[in-house]
Amino acid sequence: MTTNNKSITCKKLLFISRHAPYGTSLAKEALDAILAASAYDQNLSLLFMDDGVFQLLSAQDPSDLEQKNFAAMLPVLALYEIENIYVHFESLQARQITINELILDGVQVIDSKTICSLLTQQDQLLSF
Amino acid sequence: MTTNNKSITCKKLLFISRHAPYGTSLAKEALDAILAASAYDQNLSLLFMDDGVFQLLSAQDPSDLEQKNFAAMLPVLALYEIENIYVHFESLQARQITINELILDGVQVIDSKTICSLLTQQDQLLSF
Amino acid sequence: MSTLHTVNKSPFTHTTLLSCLQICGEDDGILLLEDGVFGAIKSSPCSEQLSIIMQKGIKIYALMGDVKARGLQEKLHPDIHITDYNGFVQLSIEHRCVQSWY
Amino acid sequence: MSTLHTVNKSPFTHTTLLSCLQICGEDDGILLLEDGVFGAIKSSPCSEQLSIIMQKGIKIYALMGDVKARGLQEKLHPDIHITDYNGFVQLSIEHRCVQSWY
Amino acid sequence: MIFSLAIYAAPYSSQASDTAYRFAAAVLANGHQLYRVFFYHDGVHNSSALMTPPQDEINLVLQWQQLSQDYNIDLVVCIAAALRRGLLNEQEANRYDKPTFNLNQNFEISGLGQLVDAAVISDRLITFGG
Amino acid sequence: MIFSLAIYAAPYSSQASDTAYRFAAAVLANGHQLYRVFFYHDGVHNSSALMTPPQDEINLVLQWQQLSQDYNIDLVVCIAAALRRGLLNEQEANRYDKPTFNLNQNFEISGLGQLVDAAVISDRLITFGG
Repeated sequence: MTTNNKSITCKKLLFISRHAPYGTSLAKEALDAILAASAYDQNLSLLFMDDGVFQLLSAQDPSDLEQKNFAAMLPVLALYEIENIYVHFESLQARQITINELILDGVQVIDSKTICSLLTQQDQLLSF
Repeated sequence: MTTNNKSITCKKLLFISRHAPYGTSLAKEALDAILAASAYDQNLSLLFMDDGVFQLLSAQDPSDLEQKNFAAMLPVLALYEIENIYVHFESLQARQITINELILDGVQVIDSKTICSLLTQQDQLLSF
Repeated sequence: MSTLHTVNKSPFTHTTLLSCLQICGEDDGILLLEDGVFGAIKSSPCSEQLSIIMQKGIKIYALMGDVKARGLQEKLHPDIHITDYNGFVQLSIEHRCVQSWY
Repeated sequence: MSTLHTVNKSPFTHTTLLSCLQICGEDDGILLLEDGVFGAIKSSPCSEQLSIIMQKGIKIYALMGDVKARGLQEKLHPDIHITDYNGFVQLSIEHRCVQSWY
Repeated sequence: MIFSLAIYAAPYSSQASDTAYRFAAAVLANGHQLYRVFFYHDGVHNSSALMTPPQDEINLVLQWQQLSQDYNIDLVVCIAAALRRGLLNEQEANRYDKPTFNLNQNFEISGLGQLVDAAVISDRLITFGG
Repeated sequence: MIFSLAIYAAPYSSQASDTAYRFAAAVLANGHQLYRVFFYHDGVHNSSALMTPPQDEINLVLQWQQLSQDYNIDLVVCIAAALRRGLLNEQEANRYDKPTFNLNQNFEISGLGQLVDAAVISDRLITFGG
């Protein structure tokens, strides 16, 4: 793929991750999908909302479940240069989760209205 | 199995069906399970609650989905001599469903408190 | 450009439709399908909120085959639009993106 | 005889726990597990109702491995009992029947 | 005390099968009897001999197999649920002219009567839904 | 217009795969192009060659197969999701020393990149979750 082709096909893709970790595999599969997307030179964003915000709690310890720690996996997003990471303010508020409980430093907390306009700026939504 | 053995092992089994028809296969699989149980000479009961009460609406017409009509299947319960059929009053009320919209005549509408004591009279609960 | 939202869970048992309504914009559309069509009936727990956003101009659709299957034809909120799969395709073209709430 | 109820869905997104609370009797017990343990935190949408029924003597348990996995140790409602799989087995013996809410 | 379990959830996709396995292990560790594990709805996928998780992840079909071999436990897959979802043993593959089969050999395909029988025989039947 | 679909739901257990198939058929009937159907999460079960529903019920794997043959549509199953859930083609069966394979021959096993590629190439990507 030439640089020229790349620019033609550079799209804005927003991954929306709405499910809690561990109870189902959707949270992990959303993460795997956006990491795979990072190889394609697209404009990527990731939004956590609803129970998906529980993925960000830093105190996770799934050793009894013999599963990988989700909180320990999320920092890999920075290594893959995925920097547009959003968290839904009202979802945090409903769960009384404060920003200092979250594993990621660089997340942008945005309200419902801002999410609405974020969606309108995208070329595709990947719904998880 | 002798008559004597039968009486020793005659248990009260309550099937609880809480899911809407068509959207998932759980409603159909609950029905299949209780029909299978009718061959075992046990004391069977069936309770519809939560979105499970939607299974009873007589106006169903799933022809566009190419699925079998759930409302048309339920009367088979009588043929299998499953007569203890209960519907949760508060679930009907929340959905504003009246008793004359239901496909089965012989259902007993019972409230939460009665369900609570119904559960305590059982030997096993089969949760769907 | 606007977003089409699809919702396939019952609002009597899931908060999916509520989540969708929270971030739905005035140019957006909502398509209720599968168990999501329970959200299209007058007795839906989101019924009042749907009335309010429909007055703002947001259009709400329900998939006919799913409404009929569940026997809800006579129970529908009067302002909900009934559509079919061709309509679903058309809606997905008229909006720029589709968000699936499941 | 009494019933043990297990709940494995989050009360933030499903009405499962509410349904369970509706028909839970005074001798019954409730075990929260998997995503159901989100119901055990102080900010749960059912938190007040849980307080009320725990005052009536109904015991509510949460499965430790699931609480720890989700990082909820410091967020728990103070009257919730933490248990493990041996406790789960014991609870299922102490109650006559088990109803699974999923 | 005699226990049986009914599992309706797919492994990996839902945590419930893993929960059920840990419960089963605790039942046995506490000296109780596990009469049967009945797989229905998406639970039938627990029986797939082709399940190939990464090596550092839990392999549920092998865990059930080990449990069955160590304690002689009946692992029964509902035939109607299994056929719809593509789980077959050799006999069913022959019956329906399928080129191969994929049921782990420690699982038995049978009817819903085995769920009812488990409810009747056991002191406790516990459902694990997805 | 170019469409792609992402399917995350198991057939039979959830209605969503059937909805996705009907949507795919409507896309084509309206003269649009269907670039790819990508199967992920429990959606991978749509690809099972061993799926054996009763004769009077919909057989989704055969419906997808027909659609693929009639319109030359790319049916792609995510490799990581498929292996965990026991869906293998011949090559993967050999790689992991499994005795057989069960992927319908019209489905291709590939990576998550094929989902991203579908999102980039298509005008519309629609997700069908369970």
